[in-house]
Amino acid sequence: MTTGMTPIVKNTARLVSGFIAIFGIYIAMTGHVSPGGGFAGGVILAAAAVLVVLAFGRDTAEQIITESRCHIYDAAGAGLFLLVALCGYFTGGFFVNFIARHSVGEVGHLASGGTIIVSNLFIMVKVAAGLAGGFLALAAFRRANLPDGHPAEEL
Amino acid sequence: MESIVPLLVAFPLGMAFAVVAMAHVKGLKRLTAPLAVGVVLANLILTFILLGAVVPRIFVGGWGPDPEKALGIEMLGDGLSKMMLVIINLVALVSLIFAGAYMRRFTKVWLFQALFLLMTGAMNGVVLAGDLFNLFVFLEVAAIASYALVAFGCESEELEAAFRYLVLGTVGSAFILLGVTILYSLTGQLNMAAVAQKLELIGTSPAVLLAAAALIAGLSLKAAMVPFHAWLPDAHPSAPAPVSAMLSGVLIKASGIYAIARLVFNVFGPTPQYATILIALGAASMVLGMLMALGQWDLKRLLAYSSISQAGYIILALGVAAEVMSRAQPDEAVAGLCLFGGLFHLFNHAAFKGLLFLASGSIEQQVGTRQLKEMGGLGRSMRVTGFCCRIGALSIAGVPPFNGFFSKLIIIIALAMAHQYVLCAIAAGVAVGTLLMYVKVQRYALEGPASGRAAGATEAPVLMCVALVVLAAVCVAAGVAMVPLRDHLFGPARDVLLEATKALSTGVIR
Amino acid sequence: MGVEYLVISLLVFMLIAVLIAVEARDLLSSVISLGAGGFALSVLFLLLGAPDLAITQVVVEVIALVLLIRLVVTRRDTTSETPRDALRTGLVLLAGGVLLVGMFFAVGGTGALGTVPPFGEPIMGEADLATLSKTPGQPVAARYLTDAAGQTGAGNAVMAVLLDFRAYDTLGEATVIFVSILGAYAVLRRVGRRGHQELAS
Amino acid sequence: MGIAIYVLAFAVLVVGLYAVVAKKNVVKIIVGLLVLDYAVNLLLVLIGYRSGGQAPILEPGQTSAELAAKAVDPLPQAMVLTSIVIGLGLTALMVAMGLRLYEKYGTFDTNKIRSLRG
Repeated sequence: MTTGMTPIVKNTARLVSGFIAIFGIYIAMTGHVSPGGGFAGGVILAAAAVLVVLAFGRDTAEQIITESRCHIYDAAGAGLFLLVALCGYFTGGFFVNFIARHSVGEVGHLASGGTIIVSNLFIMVKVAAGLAGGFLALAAFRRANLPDGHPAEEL
Repeated sequence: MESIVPLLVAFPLGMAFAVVAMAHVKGLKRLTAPLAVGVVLANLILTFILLGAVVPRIFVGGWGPDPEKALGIEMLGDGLSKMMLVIINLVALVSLIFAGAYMRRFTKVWLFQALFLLMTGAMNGVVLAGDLFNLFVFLEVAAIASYALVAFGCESEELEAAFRYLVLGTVGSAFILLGVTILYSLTGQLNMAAVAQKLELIGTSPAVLLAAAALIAGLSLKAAMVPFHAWLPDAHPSAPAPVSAMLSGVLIKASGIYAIARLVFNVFGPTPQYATILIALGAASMVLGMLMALGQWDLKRLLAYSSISQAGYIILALGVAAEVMSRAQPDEAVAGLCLFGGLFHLFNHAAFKGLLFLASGSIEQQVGTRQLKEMGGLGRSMRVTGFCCRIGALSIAGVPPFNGFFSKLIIIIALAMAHQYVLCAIAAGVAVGTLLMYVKVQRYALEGPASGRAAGATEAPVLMCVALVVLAAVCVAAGVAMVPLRDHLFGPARDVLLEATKALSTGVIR
Repeated sequence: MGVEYLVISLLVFMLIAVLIAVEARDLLSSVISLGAGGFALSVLFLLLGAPDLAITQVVVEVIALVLLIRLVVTRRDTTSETPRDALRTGLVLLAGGVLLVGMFFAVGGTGALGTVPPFGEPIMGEADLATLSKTPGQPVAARYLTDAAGQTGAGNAVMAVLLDFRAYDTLGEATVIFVSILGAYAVLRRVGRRGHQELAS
Repeated sequence: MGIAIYVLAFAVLVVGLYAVVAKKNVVKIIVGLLVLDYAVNLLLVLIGYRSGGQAPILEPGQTSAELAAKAVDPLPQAMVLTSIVIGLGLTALMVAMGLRLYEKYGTFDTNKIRSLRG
């Protein structure tokens, strides 16, 4: 139905979206040593997906980002985050940071903070998939019966 | 034993994630409904295991309770929380069984199951929270799930009701967060026990009162106390019947009344100011809810207004208990009786209002209408549903020997013993009004000639009848087994409230 | 003290932006003004020592704006406003706001203890850093700062709080996003429930 | 000076409340709820601010004790992060509801929406 925007926009989006996605992953991965974190990273990743959907149109974008895939990644991210929390049961209780109890690592380096980096990545997957899927669902929504002959909207 | 407590929240949430993933895998899709029922059943069993145990203070993540590490979020496993857990998981289980047959009319039922599990898990989280901000977070999860569930039918009426519910609910949440903010800036703590200890030093300064006012206003919006009730008469009837049963039976209690009781008694401490606010809210809700319900001809709207009125009873009992406890010479026996009456009524209302909403759902499905005037003779054509509906109506109307009679009697006696004769008269008058209201339901729905659509009505599917029978049995059993229930379920809960601000910090160092 | 003036001017900008957002006749300009307010908020977060929040607020604002524009674009506004009612409500709310601020600043209880601490001197500052882990009842935030690096290994104290000390809250937070996206799916279903006749057939 | 900052934050809160209570337009109500959200988040950060404070992130070579003496309060920031995310989720749900309401009623006017219902 929608074919997306002009070639200029498409090419720019093709170039930029990858960088945005990498930036999102970077923000999520370094959350424990610098500002950022899983939520910000996830939202940035979702913004990359939104850019692709807007530039190429929903139908083209759905070849990569489908709603059902988003659902599965959304649930998997949330479930894995919970799994990290449940793993704490082996070393004392719910949400025990079992790696940091063993060794906190060198503060300021990437390998520090125990489960924080893992949790951040899972949250990133969850938030990115959730928001991208939610945006797709909203973009897919079109009015069935237009009140007084509005033109069908384009997005 | 304390290691089960976090599971009560984590398990339903995790399984809700699993339900969503399963819905996209071929072959697993039909397993979501049994899974959801199994999860809630497991939760109920865990709750009963917990009921017999003494739970020490639990800190998530191992950050506590010794003062060297006391940094984490506390979870409460005391009598009050256990009582609420029993109510939540019992009604949730019955509603889910009922939904197995009822939700066939709806599309994408797995969404319903996932949202329902998330709401149940979040409500467990609310009643287990021992930390102000954690309480807010789980209130939000439960509230957002309930907005979506109210709109689940996706028709105009549902959407409009859900939108109004969402707007008022979000304003309530903003006020709750504002209250938490002010309390944090005053005390530097979020842990309820630590905040309570700090507040005892501070007393009631204007800033504390502002925080309390913001919290009570926000939570009253969630509990639909008059004058914050505008959303409830639209939202509860619009939802699918199992969701209405959950909202009226449990959600307004877990995220409204329970949270008010916990904060007023255990964090702020019962003082005359808070007692007056609670009494005013409770009395207004009782009277106005009853008056508006009397004029309704739509069965589900009548039940919704009646929920406001019955919730008013509970808040009134809590308010009078707070007033008695704030006197110069507090009379523990009278306050205890008030609290017992209020908590017993909370349990009873969950049982019979859940039952009545589910019964109204099966009537609506079989007859095709919610208008009382278009029904009639259902006691004959739908025997099981009619019989259970009659038990529910008799219970809520306060006819002996059902449970509603005892809880209302206890509240009225306790009000008299507290020398609150005006309130006592109001409570008795509202009880009479409630009786009239349910005589009307009996007269028009169950008795009389079957006219129009009601003539062809047949009995509801087996699963729906099973759910109704279970709740009807609970109603009868709670009336008969009042004394053992008091000793094992309501007694510990009452003691938590009676201990006021000392309750949360017993055995604590921080 | 330069920060405070910057904060005040940004707050004034934000107030004007949200006022335009609330009062604009055109829905699209209303939504865009709201976005301006949101970006002012993220700069405020940056000034107030909260870079994590600034990043999150910016990206969240972008997504929220896209969603809101999706809502208003091509949809006509046909609202009938009654200015007099709005004025009355506004006056009542203004009185309420004055009461709110009054109680917020009122001095009472046992002296300074019951009063909200003034701007720039958070309750955390009362903590005695030397005796922090031994004396109970001190503001818990100071412990988060001193213990974050040593106990969890995270240099960013906010992340240490969010994903270790108070990770249980974050589970709730992740669940909120999950619930609301599921809710949006549920609301956007083309057909929610079927009528009685369709069920019978 | 500090008082002016708090008063302005409360003013934003009142503007949000005003939009929710007085406006009769679905979009304006959503805008009002988001403004309310901004105001509460801002208040939370304001109560944790320390004059001349540093962000609660350990700089290279800094010890934890030095950080604790200088940094702003990290706990309200963690709370606001949660609150922002809740706000985003609510926005998605509200936009979905707004789209459906417009589809069903052909208007954003809550007065007309109410009078149209059967």
